[in-house]
Amino acid sequence: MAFVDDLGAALDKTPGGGIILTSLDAVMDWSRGKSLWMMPMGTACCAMELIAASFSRFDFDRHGSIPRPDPRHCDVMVVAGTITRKMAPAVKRLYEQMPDPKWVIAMGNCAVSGGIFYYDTYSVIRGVDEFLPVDVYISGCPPRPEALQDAILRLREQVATDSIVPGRDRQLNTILPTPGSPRKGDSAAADGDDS
Amino acid sequence: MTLLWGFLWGVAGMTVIAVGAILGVWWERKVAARIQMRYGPQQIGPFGSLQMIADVPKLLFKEDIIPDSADKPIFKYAPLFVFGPIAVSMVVIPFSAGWAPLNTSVGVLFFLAVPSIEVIAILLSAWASHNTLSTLGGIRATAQMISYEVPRSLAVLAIVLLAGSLRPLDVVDAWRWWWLPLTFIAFLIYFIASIAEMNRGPFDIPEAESELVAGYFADYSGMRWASFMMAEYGGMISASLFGAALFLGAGWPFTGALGVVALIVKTIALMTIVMWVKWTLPRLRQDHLMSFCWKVLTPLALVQLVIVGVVLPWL
Amino acid sequence: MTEQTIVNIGPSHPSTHGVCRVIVTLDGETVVHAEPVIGHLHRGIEKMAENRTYLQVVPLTDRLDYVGSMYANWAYCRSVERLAGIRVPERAEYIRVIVCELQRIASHMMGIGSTGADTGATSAFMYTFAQRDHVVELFEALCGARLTYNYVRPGGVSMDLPDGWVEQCRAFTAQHPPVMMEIDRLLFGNVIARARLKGVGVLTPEDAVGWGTSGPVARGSGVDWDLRRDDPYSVYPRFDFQIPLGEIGDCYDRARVRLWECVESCKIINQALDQIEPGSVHAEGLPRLLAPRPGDAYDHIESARGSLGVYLVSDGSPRPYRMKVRSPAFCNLAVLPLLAEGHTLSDLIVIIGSLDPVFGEVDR
Amino acid sequence: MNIDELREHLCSTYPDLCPLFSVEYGDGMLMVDSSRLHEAASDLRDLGFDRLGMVTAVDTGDEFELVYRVQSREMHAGIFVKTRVARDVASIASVNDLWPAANWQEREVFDMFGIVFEGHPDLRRILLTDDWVGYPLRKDYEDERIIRRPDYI
Repeated sequence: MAFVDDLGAALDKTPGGGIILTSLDAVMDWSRGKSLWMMPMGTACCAMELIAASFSRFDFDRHGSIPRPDPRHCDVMVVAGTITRKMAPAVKRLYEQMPDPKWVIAMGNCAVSGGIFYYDTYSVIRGVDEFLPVDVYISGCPPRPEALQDAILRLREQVATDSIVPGRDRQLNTILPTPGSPRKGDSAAADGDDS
Repeated sequence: MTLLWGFLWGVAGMTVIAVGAILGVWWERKVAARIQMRYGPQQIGPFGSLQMIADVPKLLFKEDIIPDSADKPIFKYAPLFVFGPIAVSMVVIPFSAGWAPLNTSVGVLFFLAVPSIEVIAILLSAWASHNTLSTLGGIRATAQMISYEVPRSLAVLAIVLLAGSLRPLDVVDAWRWWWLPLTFIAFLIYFIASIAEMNRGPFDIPEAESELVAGYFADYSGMRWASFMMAEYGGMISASLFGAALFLGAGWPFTGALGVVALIVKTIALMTIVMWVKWTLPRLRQDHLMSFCWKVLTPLALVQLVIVGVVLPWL
Repeated sequence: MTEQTIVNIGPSHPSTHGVCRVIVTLDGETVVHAEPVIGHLHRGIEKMAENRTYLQVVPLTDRLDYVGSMYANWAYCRSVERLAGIRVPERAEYIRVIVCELQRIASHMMGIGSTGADTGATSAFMYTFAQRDHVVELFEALCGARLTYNYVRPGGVSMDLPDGWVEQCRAFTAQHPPVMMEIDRLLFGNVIARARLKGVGVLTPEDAVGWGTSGPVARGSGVDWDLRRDDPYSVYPRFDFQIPLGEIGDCYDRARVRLWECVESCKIINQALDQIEPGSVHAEGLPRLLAPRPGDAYDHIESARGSLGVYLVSDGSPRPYRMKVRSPAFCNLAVLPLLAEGHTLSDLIVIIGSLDPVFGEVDR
Repeated sequence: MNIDELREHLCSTYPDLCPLFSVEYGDGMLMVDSSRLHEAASDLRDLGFDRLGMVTAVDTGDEFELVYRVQSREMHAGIFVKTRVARDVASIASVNDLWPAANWQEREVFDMFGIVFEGHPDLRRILLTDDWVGYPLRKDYEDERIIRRPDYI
């Protein structure tokens, strides 16, 4: 990334470099969006649908999205399934092993909020966004592969707003809702439900 | 002057391999998809043929991770040394009767020897990653590639014996169609040993996806990983080209430009068979792999040599 | 003896079938010791059940064995029915048998396919998965869900078979066995696959019994024990079917047993479809809030992985006082260190796959 | 040996705790004192109960009830062996030497209830992390991470 960072920063400073940078951004965003390789972080039920998604019937290879078991080769981590306290360090570590730029799709209610395991349990993390920056949430228990397909296509739109210079956004109109700050404080959520 | 030409041919070889790898990856994804009742890439270009146009810039601009515990200089440059020998080996391939980029009298030997340097680079990259799975993959790769050199060379020797020359162009000139049935065993051995040399299924033990995750290149990301992939596809292309040129008579039955087309068609057919085999068969285990090499392929290659040796005086 | 290497496999690894972590001590490539570390998917379902009503626990049981959700539903419902003394209408029993045998096919398709994927034959996995997709389609027509069905309820099943479902099901059972024969040739007739699977991970019958294994793992070792026949429940005594057995208990036998069980399941489904008669699918007059008498009940069924039991303790309130799931995958996985010792790392992967653990059920 | 002989044999061996057999399901129940558990388990295994199906525990409030389920393939019978241990010194003899199946199951019970199995070769936590505090399936388990479910019924 160092090379790209330097290139991007240099272009940003050079007069007239902005034009090149913008064109480069457009090319890169297109190429990144069309080749989102998945890190299948399947832990529970949703993993079955994640497998189904890249298999014969749904075939995500059509969108240029293939599952790679090695985090080093992946662009988007699909967290499919319940994340427990024992599992969370491993997930975080795998996320850190992925090279930038990287994205996260939280697939299924468990990864979004804990889902059915929200109440009464001592070991489940309520939503993977407690420790990972999630880009796209898919609800469902489990979501159908079509929903994951939609998520990949939505993620493409979001990728289109990125720039190769860190901290710089391409101003594009997006229909995606911007995610708020990560949901913290489980007790507050519980109070809300009680009322 | 010779050096300059050599350099130019090297660059040309690299370009051929890079382009070939890009098309090869697409072709493989399509072939695999057809075998698996899927469609494969569809969205970019006709039949998704430009999918790699999206993948390559993405990999180029990925973060280049170098693990903290890795042996940094070796880790950084090992991919080059994996890719280099394969690209260099392209220069001796006789593309058509009377035309090879580099017409040398030890061409066959050169082709067998130079790509084998790859094994050192693989071992280095595996070792430098400082990762148990990578190291296992590297060691497996070393054992496998060194062993399979033997039947592969013996198989080529049968052809060399018939042609009476180590110069690839002489071999192509001397080639007659009845060599095909005569050296069929040698061709099969060459083909199987080449699959093992390029670490492809069912001999993809060093990178066994379900065991070692990705084997020796498990810690490489971005372009460095892509150069491993390029080396793999380059190896596939060069081995198929060489096999088609030596065993299948290069441009036979055509000559000239049509002959080059024929050679390319044969190469693509061979590559497709390599992919077909990979996506159909399960993976071998190391001990099976070794016993297959030493107990089946090597004796068979010797038998082939004997057959050729018996026939030779009667020609 | 050379210096030993410790290799950590998992918890996220392409072939641990979920989130198992195995700490392997290697001598060269030979496994000296393999220690499975489980619990990465422990969600505390047993604790959660203590704060839900009997009906609300059913969706939780779906998430236990997510490859075969119907089984956990059924085992739990049988326990509740035994505890509360509910009689289930005959049509509901038939429907339960049909869906569970379909589920067995779906689950075994996953198991056989992953045996292929572990040995490197990814395409075979796709073929078996395509067969599984047919079953999933049938279930979707039945209850609207592809994976977590919540279909078997205490007292019966949630809804009757939809129109045309029986014909679809018959069409599936007609096309399935020939495909199984093809997969048999592709996966188990292949010389490489035979070399990879035969003689690997041999589980002796004594160990199979002593370690409490069940299902295809035990039957692969030749232990003739199938609850459908030996402790008959529901309407199973009315069907004619064989229990496939393995010979020496290696990975090949375990995988083959799964394959033949699929064919037998098709037979059972066909017989059940012939015998089923119209009627009610849910027991009449059940209170909305079940509150069984104080006491305990245990019932088990033969799931795709073995004998799946649910032990329920009631204190007379509308919530279970304690629910314990006797999960077959948990017991089956316990033999992994025993099997892996002395084999290579590649074999270890195949052995994990041949035990076919589902970590939702192992960890609960 | 069939079920009737088994019942007679058990009744004569354990006269004070004559096992209950449910006619409907063919399951038996044997309530033994915790000190005699290993002996009873050993007896049962010698009688042909070669499978240990399940080991679990129930927190009854003041003490733990341990539940073992053993099965016999020959007799097609299953027997529950139950015993009670005190809550403050929860410990009992391991049956790992009789059925290796007890290995993981007893670890799980230790993990969830904190009942110590004496003689177990490898008594560690199995499902939870090694540094977990408390035993979750005890009724008095407290954890600030638990959100109680609102009472809808």
